[in-house]
Amino acid sequence: MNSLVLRTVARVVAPVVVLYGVRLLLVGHNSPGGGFVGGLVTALAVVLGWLAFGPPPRARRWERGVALGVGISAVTGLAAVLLGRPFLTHAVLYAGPVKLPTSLFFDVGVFLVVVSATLAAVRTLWEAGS
Amino acid sequence: MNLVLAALVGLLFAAGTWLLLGQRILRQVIGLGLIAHGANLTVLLAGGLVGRHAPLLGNPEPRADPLPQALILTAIVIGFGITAFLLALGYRMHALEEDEG
Amino acid sequence: MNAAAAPVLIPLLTGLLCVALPSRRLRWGVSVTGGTACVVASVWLVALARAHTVVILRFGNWPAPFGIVFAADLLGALMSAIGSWVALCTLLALLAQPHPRLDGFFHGGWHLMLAGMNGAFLTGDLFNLYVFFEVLLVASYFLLTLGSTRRQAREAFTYVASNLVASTLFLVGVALLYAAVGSVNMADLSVRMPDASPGLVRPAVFLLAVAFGVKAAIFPLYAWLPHAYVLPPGPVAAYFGGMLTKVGVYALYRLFTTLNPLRGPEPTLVTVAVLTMVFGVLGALAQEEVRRILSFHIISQIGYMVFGLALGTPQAWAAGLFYVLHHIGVKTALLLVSAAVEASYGTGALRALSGLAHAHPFLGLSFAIPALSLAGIPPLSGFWAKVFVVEAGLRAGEAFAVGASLAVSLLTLLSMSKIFTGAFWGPSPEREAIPALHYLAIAGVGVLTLVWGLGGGWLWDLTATAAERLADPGVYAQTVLGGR
Amino acid sequence: MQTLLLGIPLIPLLAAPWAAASRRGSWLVALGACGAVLLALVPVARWAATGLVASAELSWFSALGVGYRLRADGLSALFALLVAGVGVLIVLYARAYLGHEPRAPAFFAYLLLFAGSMLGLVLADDLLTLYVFWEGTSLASFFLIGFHDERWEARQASVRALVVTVVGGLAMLAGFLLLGLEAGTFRVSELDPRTVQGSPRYPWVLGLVLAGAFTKSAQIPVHFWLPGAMVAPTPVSAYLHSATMVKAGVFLLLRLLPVLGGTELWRTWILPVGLGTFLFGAVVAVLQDDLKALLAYGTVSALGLATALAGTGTAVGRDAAVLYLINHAAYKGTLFLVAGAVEHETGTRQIRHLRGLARAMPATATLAALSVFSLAALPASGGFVAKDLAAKALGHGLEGWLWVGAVVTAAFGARFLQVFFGSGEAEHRHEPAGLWLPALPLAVLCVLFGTWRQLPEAVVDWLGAPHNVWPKFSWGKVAPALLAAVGGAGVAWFGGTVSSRWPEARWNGDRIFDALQAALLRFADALTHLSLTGRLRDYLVVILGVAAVGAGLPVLAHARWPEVGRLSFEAAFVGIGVAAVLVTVLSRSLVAAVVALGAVGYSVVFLFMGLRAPDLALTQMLVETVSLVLFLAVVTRLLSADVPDRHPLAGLDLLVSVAVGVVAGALAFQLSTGPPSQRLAEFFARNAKLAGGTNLVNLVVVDFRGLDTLGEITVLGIAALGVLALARRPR
Repeated sequence: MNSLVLRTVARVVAPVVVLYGVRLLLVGHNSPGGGFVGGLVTALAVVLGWLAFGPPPRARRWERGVALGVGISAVTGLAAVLLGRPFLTHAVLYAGPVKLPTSLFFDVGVFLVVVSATLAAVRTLWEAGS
Repeated sequence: MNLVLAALVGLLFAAGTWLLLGQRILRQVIGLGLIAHGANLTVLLAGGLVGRHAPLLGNPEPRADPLPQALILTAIVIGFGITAFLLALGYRMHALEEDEG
Repeated sequence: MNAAAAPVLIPLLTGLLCVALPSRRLRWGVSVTGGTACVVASVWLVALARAHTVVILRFGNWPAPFGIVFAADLLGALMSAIGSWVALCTLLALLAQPHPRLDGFFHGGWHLMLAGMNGAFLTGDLFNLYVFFEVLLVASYFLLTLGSTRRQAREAFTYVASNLVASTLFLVGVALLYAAVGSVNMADLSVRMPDASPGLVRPAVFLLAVAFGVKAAIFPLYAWLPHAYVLPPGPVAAYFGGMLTKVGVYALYRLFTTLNPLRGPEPTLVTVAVLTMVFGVLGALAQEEVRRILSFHIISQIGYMVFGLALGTPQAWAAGLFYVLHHIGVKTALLLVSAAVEASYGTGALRALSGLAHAHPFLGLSFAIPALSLAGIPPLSGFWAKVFVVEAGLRAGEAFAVGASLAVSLLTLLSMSKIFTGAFWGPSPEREAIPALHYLAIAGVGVLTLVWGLGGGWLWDLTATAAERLADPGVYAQTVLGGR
Repeated sequence: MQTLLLGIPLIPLLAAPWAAASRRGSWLVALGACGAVLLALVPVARWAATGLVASAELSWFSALGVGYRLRADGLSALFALLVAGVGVLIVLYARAYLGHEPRAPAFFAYLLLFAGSMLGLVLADDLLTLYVFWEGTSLASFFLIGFHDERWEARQASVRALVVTVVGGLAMLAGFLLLGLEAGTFRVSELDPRTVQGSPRYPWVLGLVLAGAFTKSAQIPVHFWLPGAMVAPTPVSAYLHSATMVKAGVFLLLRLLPVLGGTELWRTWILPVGLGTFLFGAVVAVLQDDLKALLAYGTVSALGLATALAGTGTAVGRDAAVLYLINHAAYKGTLFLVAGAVEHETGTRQIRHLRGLARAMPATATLAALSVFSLAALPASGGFVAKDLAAKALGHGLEGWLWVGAVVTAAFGARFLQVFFGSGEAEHRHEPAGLWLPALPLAVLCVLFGTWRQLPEAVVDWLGAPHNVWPKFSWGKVAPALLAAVGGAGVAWFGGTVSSRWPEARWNGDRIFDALQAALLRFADALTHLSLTGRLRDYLVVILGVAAVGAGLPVLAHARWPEVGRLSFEAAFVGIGVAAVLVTVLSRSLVAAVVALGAVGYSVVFLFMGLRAPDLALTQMLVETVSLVLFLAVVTRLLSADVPDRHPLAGLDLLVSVAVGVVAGALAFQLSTGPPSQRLAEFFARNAKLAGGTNLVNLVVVDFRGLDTLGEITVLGIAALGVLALARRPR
């Protein structure tokens, strides 16, 4: 599998797929997509890269990515608490013409968790299976 | 259509149960996967099949009920995590055999 | 009020921080601090719930039944307080005697399980209950299998698979109720269920009862339990033994008081309760190892709690609730004693142990008091719990069930005396040290039975208030569904 | 003065930890506590003597009407004085007996726990308070019987005693609760006999309470725990198992006599048991060769008589019972202390090995003689006075039994005295003062009760109605007593010859208990193995079977089947799904099954798409893809583990699977009409702008029900942690 073709394909396709994943995250509010789906797509792109260039060393601390992701989502909710609102109250921020719901930050947390968790699982079980 | 889907749900549950009652870990995990599909379809059916359009605001009425879809989304993610965990557990149950003798 | 979310958010953030932190020392510091903070927050919530009947938190500021609500009534708040306390005490026991199977990861599992538990106790939304159940269960799968050997992993699979099946039944039950009523909010459901189609509601209630019954380990759904409690390191077993089944019991209480209230004794449930008591205690008698005996007793004691529920009167619910709280303290203390013995002597087999009370008089006392309480010997809390339940049973005219429960309490005593005469009496062993901190952890939960036995009037008042409020689900529904 | 009462049981209870913590001075703590109780009892007793009643209470679970209530009438005061008084003597004796043992502090602590519980028991005016202290005495007894826990017999005897007394105790508790419910109060002094005896539950109440009284007071057939309890150190035998605790059962009968007594049922249930125990205990006592066993069966016999006296249900019977119990405490206490002194000095308690101790232990022998006189009810002893009143109480019909019993009682008394007569090697024995002085006051009491008229009269006076208890010393009364004693001596000689050839009993209470216990354990073992096979498959069959039956029945009963919707083009994907499902089940290859699961997933994806759920379709597709990657990673490694080993009961598996499938399908069909209203969907649509989006599903997930998502990613995160941890090699 470790062929030149695969590498070339991966070199081109993987970044595009990552970008598509991020796009899915961003448009989730208005059309199918969202943090979870975006995260999975991104993770698949990274796996494609691993297939082509070999997986990274095992010692990577995936758990930190997971913790950070859940942490971001939770902290987004806590921001409302600081303003005296119930936990997880979101607002829509307007930066000029750009509409930015704060729930997007929440979704970013989801995205991060999904990417880290998926990659952790694939990486670990991959090694286990080989 | 609802009868056909209900029959599929029944089949998923029956097949999943059959695999689960066997004694091979990976087939049990597959069985749990089938049952999870069945349960998700059940939740979807609970929203009714009246919707002719996807629950996007731009779409005209009648739209499908978004709540069951959201619930299933959550259930799918949970199921995904648990499947990964079960696979790792299965690995530990069998693949470490030679380490312990 | 955001206070209702504190018992979930504090352990959630603590757990995440512990996962991310690099140093062992830091992890312990954060872990114990977070545990303590959660205790404080949940006790505070009890006070709030007592004053306000139901403490409401509308997540995202969306009204019920559209958004998710936390509805912390006295029942939920009390459970969350005792759960947080148990988590902290068992954590201290682990700090006292670290276990080789557990590495830095376990802090995360510990606190996230607590977050899941507290979420389950406090949420007012049925599907959200499902989610928090999954959080707590996955955390328990994680703690159970951490560092396991191949064989232990195989045993753990039994626990995991049983619970997954139960969770699926839960999900189908939620779907049925949604189809019948069009809501997943518990208050909304309780208001609308009487008018809904019984062809959907009855199977839904039954499926929920089975799902919760598996988690509560009632007859005949309890078979997973010994697998789960005999495997993991001692303090983990103490944590599980104290709380895991009680979440199921809590859910049963919620189901049959708030969601689908019982009105008077429910014969099927009474029968199940009696069979749970009997099979559990007979299972305990058949064991030859401290922790196995204690595990089977959990099943048997669940029977009493379900008996209180099944009688269907506020007084019986108060009794059952008192039983739950008492049992959590006592059982955790006993399992922590067994954890100390296993950590220091390397075994929990009665055959291999002897004379512990001579080598460690204080350990003997730490075992004897909760053990006697478990068997319902006065003046400890277990006695009062038993008396309340039995009295409620007599009032309801359930003479046979009362007789069975008294017989079971005798057999409980018999099997406790088996441990005591086997492991604590007899020729003195070669003495191994048990750290003082472990005693502190045991005392933390064990002292509850003394306090509640000698002067538990206030606890009874609390549980009675909680039960009276449960008996009037209208107020709960009104508070949850009422305007902002 | 009234509140002082509340402290009386607490003094020894609170002193117990102190005694346990102090090393050499533990006996002093115990002595101080018993002395303090005695002092505190003085005003209480004075009050009681004038016919007044002291009472006090502290609220305790007041919502249920339970309180820590104490009340000292004459009966309570008498027993309290007995407990505290004998307690002082026993502590003094125990100091000489085992004061040098390293575990003496624990001993004194248990003794104090017992004394406090016993005081609470006799003073209690609340049924549950009484029960609390009642079990306290059982518990203290458990620890004291098992004091020499390195010996198996001691451990086993303590468990037997505990179980038997707790069986009775639990029955009694049920009786108390019933009684409380019937009478509307737990306060003993307020229980109304008419309400209680008129209730249809009266026989239940009486039977349950009697079960408690009989087990505690060692009535046949559950008497066996008491002789077994003789493995305890002798001071314990003297104090708990003779002078005080075993009397609790009779005390309870006397305490509840005004409430439950006076009926035909009371007489017919209690009298036969009491009299039977009286004779049985005496006969078996004669046949014993062990001094303590002899005394223990003697105690069983005496408790039988006292129970019978209470069973007469009359005031005279009550007075006779109390007088008899006080006397019994005095003489039997003395005899136990004597037996302990003998064993302490000679190292044995076997009568056949002991002869002529009178020369070496003259004081001990004198005390023994004085108390045996009282035991045999010789004139001028307390026993004579008590027996006389007992005869009066039993009446002519039953008096005969009393005299038969008296002969046998005298016989075992004579057997006891044998050890002091004759000649034997008694050279090196001596008698330390600490081992006989404490018995002196008790022996003196035996004499005083028979010679000083005011004493028994005062006792009866305290109990209520004063009446003449002093017997006329006519020949008609003295002669039978003397005859009985002489006859008893004859029987003693005969009993001595028999006992040496008496075979070890083939079946006695101990053995039956042990056999029952073993049978119970075997049953428990078998049942547990049967119900917990250890096989996951069996457990799942139960769970799913229960769920299928329980959920299936109401569906069938209440089914209102919805209309069948039109078949649409998605049905094609259902077909693909069905085929794939069948492959997962039927395929022999694991890889094929995994791929088929993926195919099922993808057909579900298309169904989601067809059912207007694009988010679900997208998610399901990606999840299916990643899952397939994970599955295949593991499967390649685990192929070897996939050996087909279907359980032989595959038919049952099939049945359960089909049932689950049918019920699940029926439920899915039932609910496919959807919710009765769309108000949730409408709310989400209305508020979408506020949430800042148009994709309703996504809005629900991240905003309306954001907490679910927070929980969901937590699950995912923990699962990932689990994968990381599980793939690591175990240590």
